[in-house]
Amino acid sequence: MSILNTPGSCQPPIHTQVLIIGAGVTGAGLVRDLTLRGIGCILVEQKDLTAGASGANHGLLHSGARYIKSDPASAVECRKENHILKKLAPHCIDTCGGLFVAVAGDDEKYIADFPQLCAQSGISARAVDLADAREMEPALSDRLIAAYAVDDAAIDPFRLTLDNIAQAVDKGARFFRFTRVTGLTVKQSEITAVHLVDTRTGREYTVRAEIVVNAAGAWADQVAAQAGISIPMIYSKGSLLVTQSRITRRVVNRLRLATDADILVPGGTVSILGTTSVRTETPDNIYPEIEEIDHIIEEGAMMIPVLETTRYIRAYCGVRPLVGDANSGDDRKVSRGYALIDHTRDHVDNFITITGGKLTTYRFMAEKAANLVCQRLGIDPACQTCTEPLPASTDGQWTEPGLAPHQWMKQNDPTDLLLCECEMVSRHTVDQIIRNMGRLNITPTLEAIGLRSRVGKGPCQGAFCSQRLTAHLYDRGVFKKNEGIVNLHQFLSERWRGQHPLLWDVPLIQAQLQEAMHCGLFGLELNDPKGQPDKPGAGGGPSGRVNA
Amino acid sequence: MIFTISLYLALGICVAGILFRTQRWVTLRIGPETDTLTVGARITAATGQTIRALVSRRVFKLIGIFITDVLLQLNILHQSFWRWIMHICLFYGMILLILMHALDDPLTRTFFPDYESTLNPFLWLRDLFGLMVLAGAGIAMIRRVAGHRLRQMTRAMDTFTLFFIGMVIVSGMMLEAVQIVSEPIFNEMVDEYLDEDDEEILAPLRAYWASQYGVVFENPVDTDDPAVLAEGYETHDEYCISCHSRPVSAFMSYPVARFIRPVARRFNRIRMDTWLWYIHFLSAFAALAWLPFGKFFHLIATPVNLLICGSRTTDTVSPAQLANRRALGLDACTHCGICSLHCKVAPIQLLIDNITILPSEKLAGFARHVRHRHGSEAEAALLAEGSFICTDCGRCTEVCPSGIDLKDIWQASKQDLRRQGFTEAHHWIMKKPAHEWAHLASERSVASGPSFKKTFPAIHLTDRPETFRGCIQCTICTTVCPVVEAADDPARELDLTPQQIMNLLRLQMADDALGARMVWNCVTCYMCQEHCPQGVRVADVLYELRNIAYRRFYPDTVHHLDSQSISHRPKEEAPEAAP
Amino acid sequence: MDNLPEISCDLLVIGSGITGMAAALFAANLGIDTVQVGRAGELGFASGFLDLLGVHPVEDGRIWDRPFDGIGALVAEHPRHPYAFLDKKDIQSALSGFVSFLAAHGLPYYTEPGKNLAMITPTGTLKTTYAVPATVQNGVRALAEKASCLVVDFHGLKGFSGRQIVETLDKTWPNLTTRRISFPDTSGELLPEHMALSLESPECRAQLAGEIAPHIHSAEYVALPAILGMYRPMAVFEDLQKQLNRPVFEIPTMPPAIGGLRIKAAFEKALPRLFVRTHYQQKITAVDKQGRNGFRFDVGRDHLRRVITAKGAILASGRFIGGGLTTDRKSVRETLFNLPVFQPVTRSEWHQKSFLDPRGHPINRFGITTDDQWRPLNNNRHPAIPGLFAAGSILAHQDWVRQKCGAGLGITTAFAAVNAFQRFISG
Amino acid sequence: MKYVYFPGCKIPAWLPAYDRATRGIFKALGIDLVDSEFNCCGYPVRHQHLEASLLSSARVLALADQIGAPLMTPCQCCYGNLRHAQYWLGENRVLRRRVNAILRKENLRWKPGIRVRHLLQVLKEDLGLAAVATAVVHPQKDIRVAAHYGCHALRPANIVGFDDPQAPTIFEDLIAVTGATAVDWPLRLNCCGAPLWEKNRVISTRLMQKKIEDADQAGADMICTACTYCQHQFDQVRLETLPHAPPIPAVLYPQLLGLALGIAPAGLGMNENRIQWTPTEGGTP
Repeated sequence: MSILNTPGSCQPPIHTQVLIIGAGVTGAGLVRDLTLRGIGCILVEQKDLTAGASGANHGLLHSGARYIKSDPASAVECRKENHILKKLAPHCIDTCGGLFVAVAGDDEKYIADFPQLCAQSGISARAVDLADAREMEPALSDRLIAAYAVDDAAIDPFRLTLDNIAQAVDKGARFFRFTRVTGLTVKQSEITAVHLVDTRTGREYTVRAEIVVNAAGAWADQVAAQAGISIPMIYSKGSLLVTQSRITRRVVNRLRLATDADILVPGGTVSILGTTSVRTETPDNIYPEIEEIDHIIEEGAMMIPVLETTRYIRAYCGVRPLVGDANSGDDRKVSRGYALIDHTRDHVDNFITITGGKLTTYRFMAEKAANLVCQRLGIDPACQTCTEPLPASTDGQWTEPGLAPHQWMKQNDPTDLLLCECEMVSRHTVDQIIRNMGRLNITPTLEAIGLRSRVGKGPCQGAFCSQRLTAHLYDRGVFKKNEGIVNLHQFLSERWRGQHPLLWDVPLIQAQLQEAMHCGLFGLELNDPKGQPDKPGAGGGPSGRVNA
Repeated sequence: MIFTISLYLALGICVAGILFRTQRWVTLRIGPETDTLTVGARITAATGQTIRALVSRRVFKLIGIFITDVLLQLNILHQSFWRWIMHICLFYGMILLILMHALDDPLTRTFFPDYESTLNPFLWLRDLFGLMVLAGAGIAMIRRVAGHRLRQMTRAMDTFTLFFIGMVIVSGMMLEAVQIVSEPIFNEMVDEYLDEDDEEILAPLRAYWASQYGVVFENPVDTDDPAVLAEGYETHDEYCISCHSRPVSAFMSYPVARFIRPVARRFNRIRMDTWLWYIHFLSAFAALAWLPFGKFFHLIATPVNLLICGSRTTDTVSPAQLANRRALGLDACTHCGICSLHCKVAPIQLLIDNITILPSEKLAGFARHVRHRHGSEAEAALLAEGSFICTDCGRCTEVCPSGIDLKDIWQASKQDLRRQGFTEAHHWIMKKPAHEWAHLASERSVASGPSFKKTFPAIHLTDRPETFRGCIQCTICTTVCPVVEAADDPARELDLTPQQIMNLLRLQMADDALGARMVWNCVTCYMCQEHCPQGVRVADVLYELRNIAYRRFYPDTVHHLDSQSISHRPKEEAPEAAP
Repeated sequence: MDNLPEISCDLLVIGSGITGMAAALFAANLGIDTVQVGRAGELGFASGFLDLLGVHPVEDGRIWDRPFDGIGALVAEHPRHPYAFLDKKDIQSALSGFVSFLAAHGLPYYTEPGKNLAMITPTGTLKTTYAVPATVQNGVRALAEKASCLVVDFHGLKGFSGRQIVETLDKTWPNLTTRRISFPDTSGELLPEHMALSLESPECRAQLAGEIAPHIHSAEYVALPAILGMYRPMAVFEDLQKQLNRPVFEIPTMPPAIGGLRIKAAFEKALPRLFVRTHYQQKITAVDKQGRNGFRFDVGRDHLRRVITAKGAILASGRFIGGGLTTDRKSVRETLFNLPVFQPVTRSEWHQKSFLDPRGHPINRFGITTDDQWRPLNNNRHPAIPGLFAAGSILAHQDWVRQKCGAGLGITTAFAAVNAFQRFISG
Repeated sequence: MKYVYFPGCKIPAWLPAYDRATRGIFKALGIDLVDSEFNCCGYPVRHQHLEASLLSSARVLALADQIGAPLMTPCQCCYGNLRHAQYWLGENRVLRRRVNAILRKENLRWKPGIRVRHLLQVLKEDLGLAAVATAVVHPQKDIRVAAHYGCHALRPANIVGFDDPQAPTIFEDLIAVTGATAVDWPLRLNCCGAPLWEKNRVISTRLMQKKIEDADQAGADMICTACTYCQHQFDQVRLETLPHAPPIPAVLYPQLLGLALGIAPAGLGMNENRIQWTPTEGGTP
């Protein structure tokens, strides 16, 4: 029995206890939390997993030290969750540790206060001798003036989300992808029906739920608006850069009051540098802008000089959903804490919004939201996610850098050709991903395969692997007719979003080669397949993926 | 009594030892072509060769070689004048001392009936020969201490040998000096030859001997009175002079005697001469007994070798003769170090800390390896590393003063080492898949090869992101690679293509590439590097990966692995021998 | 410094892509004493098709069947396009000179006078081009006829799927079938160049023909990826046709493809025989402009340095891949003479936000501007350096990728620049 | 003209004919060769320890520098390694310091600027084709020669600086001077397989076989080499491993030139070549 089947049209309404809107890490955490408490759930997502901020952040498991001054409450939450997640979801985490470093010219007072502020939040920060710090991380600037070691770690948000959902689905929850909420019917202070559409097939259907949870992240206000409720939100865009090689072993934070471009987080074989904070009008159609990128590099290079000359592979950005007053000046001053809203206050009794917050505290947010759901349902089962380890699913494993080549080399099967040379993803690996997707009834597009593997995430950004993979998918009978062209268009366009701000020096040469091949020889630009479901630039959602 | 017993004991050991060592010349097997030879065949070959040489015209050539290379040692003179002086001094000093002094009764007296050890020219000749030996040993010592290379090669055996020689000579000289000043010996002689108690006669004789012969008497003797001295001379002339030249001729020990005068009385009292006599003959006999076992054996082996190999002719050598020559060659080495001083790969040893790269040390190591087949594997692995660095240039053979055909021994020893599983890295590396090497590499992240100095290489490309920064994934490096092209199935035969290796390194997975057969099958033609549009140093990186693998795995790993997972390679499976 | 080995010549051609090769060829044909310097060229990435003009205006994606009409329309609208400085006669002599040279070196080309050709690509799209290698000619015909055709692909050759071609061309060319076979004597991964080298051996061809023959059935044509020989393609091609008893053609593969490598090999072999002194894979490290007397170039580095003195130079160093232009975060630079590069002020104007934006990316139209004598201009719009000429993709105001005019641009501007140089030295 | 002669390890022991032929033609052309005792160039140990290899080369270069004439080697592997050493020592300060610290113990010092020449460069560039041509007394007409370039002298060009790595002409020019005809053969720049001989005989042999067949297809009478290893591969190794390959002999360039200069074949060690070259009618004097 497949509980994941996208329901067809003309079906009677589907009944469930809780409907969760948005499969970011918060929605994923919530569906798991509720399912483990024995509550029936449906999770719907307008695109694919982690399409919003969950997929476009640093992948940093905060020690909390970043928020000691601006948001001590968050700092404490981070510290606690950091501890819990390292214990319960170790397969998603690289416990690389972290450093806070200051360079000449940084705020001396803040540096002086740092140890004490950490202590106040119970965060362990150990002073490191400057020479030792440079030995630990040779890439650090020689203008270093202070260094502290903290318990930061790197976390794979995609895998985390996937594994949360996988366990929930395993225990009976249902998950619909590419399913958008088109309307909320509110009768007598209750949402009586949630109207949904499958964006790929256009089929419409309805869900009746006892409680509806809006976990749509940056799109939370748009969802709430359909129930006639307004949530004041600020969209704060943050852009990040991915380097070609891993620059540091540890997370490196700038020891100063949180601002732009002060964190470098290792992501397997790469490093991720960010971020910025730029106010945008909508969470859709956002791009990492060139000025942001240059600003990030210049700031980052003060801490780690090689960032000025290193080769960048990709840029991406996400929108932080901040609930607060849009008129305040600096978005960084708006709390990064989460917002849990019981819409009883807006006279809709079975509607809850959970948004904001940060990756590190996703579980905690889910727990709080689940508590509220239980309270509304009038039951009181205990939360399991604070003690129950997160099981590793096989669905997410191929996003781990280096795993595919390891497996490939171990199997040493001469017929197993590499389709993606940069990240060394082989035919067998792709076939396995396709099989998994088939099992979950997901259409295997280039983009979907890219999301579930490292395909297209290396230096060529899909220039070569896209055609190799397309040819292979035809051979496998996955693609028919002109689906290959459609997929090449989508995939290359999606990759381009993260490439275009970084095109100078070698990446520009790479991009020129890509254009010479796909336009010069294949003439892709002249073969625009009409009626593609997801035109580049259209539809919502930030562009990138964290482990791009 | 002690003298006789120890003499015969020493002689016995010496003869037995010589027999033991010479039998090895026909029993040790070196090189694959000697595998099937029986000892009988080899003895036959040896005797046959000897007889043929002696009854043919070749005997004249042998005589010629004996004169030029054994007697005159012109081959050493070609190398270095000082070395020749040193060796001539040692060789002739020692030989002549043995003939004239040690074998005085059977030999010298036969040819010179009036021989007396205390008479000239024998007296000063003995000192002269002693001086020659000492001078030779001194030069040898200085050379070994002053020359950086030689000092490095000098082993305990060399120092010990020089020490032994020194001990015999110095004890002899001391003995002579003590005898010169000895009153007891004077008295014994007087008792024996004068048989006179008359103080009137003895006192002047004492005075004369005290003044002219340096004897030191317990009671002061007046040597100032010319009349008394003249009187003493008369007695001397009558009884002593026929056997005693003046000790001044003993130009080595007489000064010593003068020097020890202040303590002479004490020496006389404790009969120092007796002690020294024991020390002298015992050390000489010990040297005799030790002769077959130490460096002295070259006294026998080297001339034999020179005569056999020196008569090298163009006609082909039978396998049995070859086998005998190789075994003899191991013994004929005097460990003089000449080969190492001329070895063309010697500079490599300055950075790869493996002394067996140097031929003299390699020969010694190989001799040990051959004799103790079950010696330490680590030692054998080091020996293999040293052996395979050799370029077979043959320079060592050209310069060897002992005439050892070293180049031939190297070729044979390399084949033997290979057959025993001590192969070049590329052979054993390719026996395991790359991912198993990766696993092993992850266990040993630092240099573990014992012979590598633990310095960080000055040039390193693989661990720098800049090396791969320019790569645009175009596959040109693989496309132009002749090895990939020549492979019927690149993945099966090579594991990875050049481009894939570059990508692994970019992904910081160098360990996974170390054992890839592509790395070890690179022909170093530099096509990849030359054609790379982005200037990635592909071939240099492949070179470096092999360097790293050597640092990580070589030379002990192969056996470490054997004990763990690979079954010990049977001989049949050994890689083919090099041409 | 002054006793460096010195090479002197009349003309230095800088670049070894298609433009550099063409320039060296045309110069040699005119008897000009020529030296050529270039790094591993872009030719390795070329398909071997020679485009002249395929599309104009790019934003409309209008494809021209008659390239000269297209050029006419193009230069009318874009008077600064390099084609605007050329007349039809020059274009034709340049192309025919180039093509006949290749034919003489074993690489005949097929053109239809005055017309563009259409040919299929491995993605199943159609490509408009001006000249195709003779080994591709039958494909043009087969496509035009929609004849029944067997597309052969190989186990182990990545990025080339007969099925992809057949499925994608489903509507345009329904008579396609495909069959996957093993390449003789090999397994595992295959690379086009290695296959091409193998096919130079008659035994390998016979085996391949034996593999293909049972699958032909009623197909009138047989299509293969471009693997039919590296150095003797016509012999391989003709032999295979004979053995299969069908017209055969090649479909280009993903780069690095054989088509470009064959051109590269032909030039590398032929140019030294035409007395062009080549210095491939050397980098020019410094240029000294000695006024009217010409140039002094430092080539190579350290102990390998040598000096080339030339009366004039043709800059055919290409764009970013070729290394003629380079970029940092702020701007585009010309690498050798530091010539002014036509470009906007900020990087945000370099690229469109969509990769396949029909307008094309503005950066592709940056480059060196010249006068009608191909002399690069300085900021005052005067010739920047006497004796210096520019040709090929480094020129501004063109988008060769989108306009499908790469080879044509290179060959014709090289031709014109060589002529301009000739006029320059003969006073 | 005067050169320090560096034959490397292999020529004296394995290929004395190369030594004889080289000395023969240099004498005939009036170029002096200075002999000296050198160590190995370090090429064989480069797989194992790059620095040890470069140290060896540096020592050779320093010794040559003391003699004070440019160094000439007939071996392309030695040439390549010496050139690599010059490049890396010039490039890398740490390496230079380490190497010179070791050499100082022998009162030696590596300095940039020591000229390293291969035999072919000496003939074509230093002496000049014209000078060689005037010395030719017996042009080797009607011989079709496949010039085998050899990898280690040719690539990477930015380090070895031998000739154009993709379109070299030096060897063909020097063959033309002898009166012989250089044939076109596509694989002329490819590897002979020698570096893999002791490592992977299958691939090594395949590489060699391809070249021999290619030369045969091009109608060559002989493969001409200018490298110790290549000659050994095409001569002795080929005879042992590919007895059925086309019977093309391998001849060392100085042997070919020597014949043209009127030196007797025995004086060029031609009789030592394992695969004897029988000149066609009118080929040799």
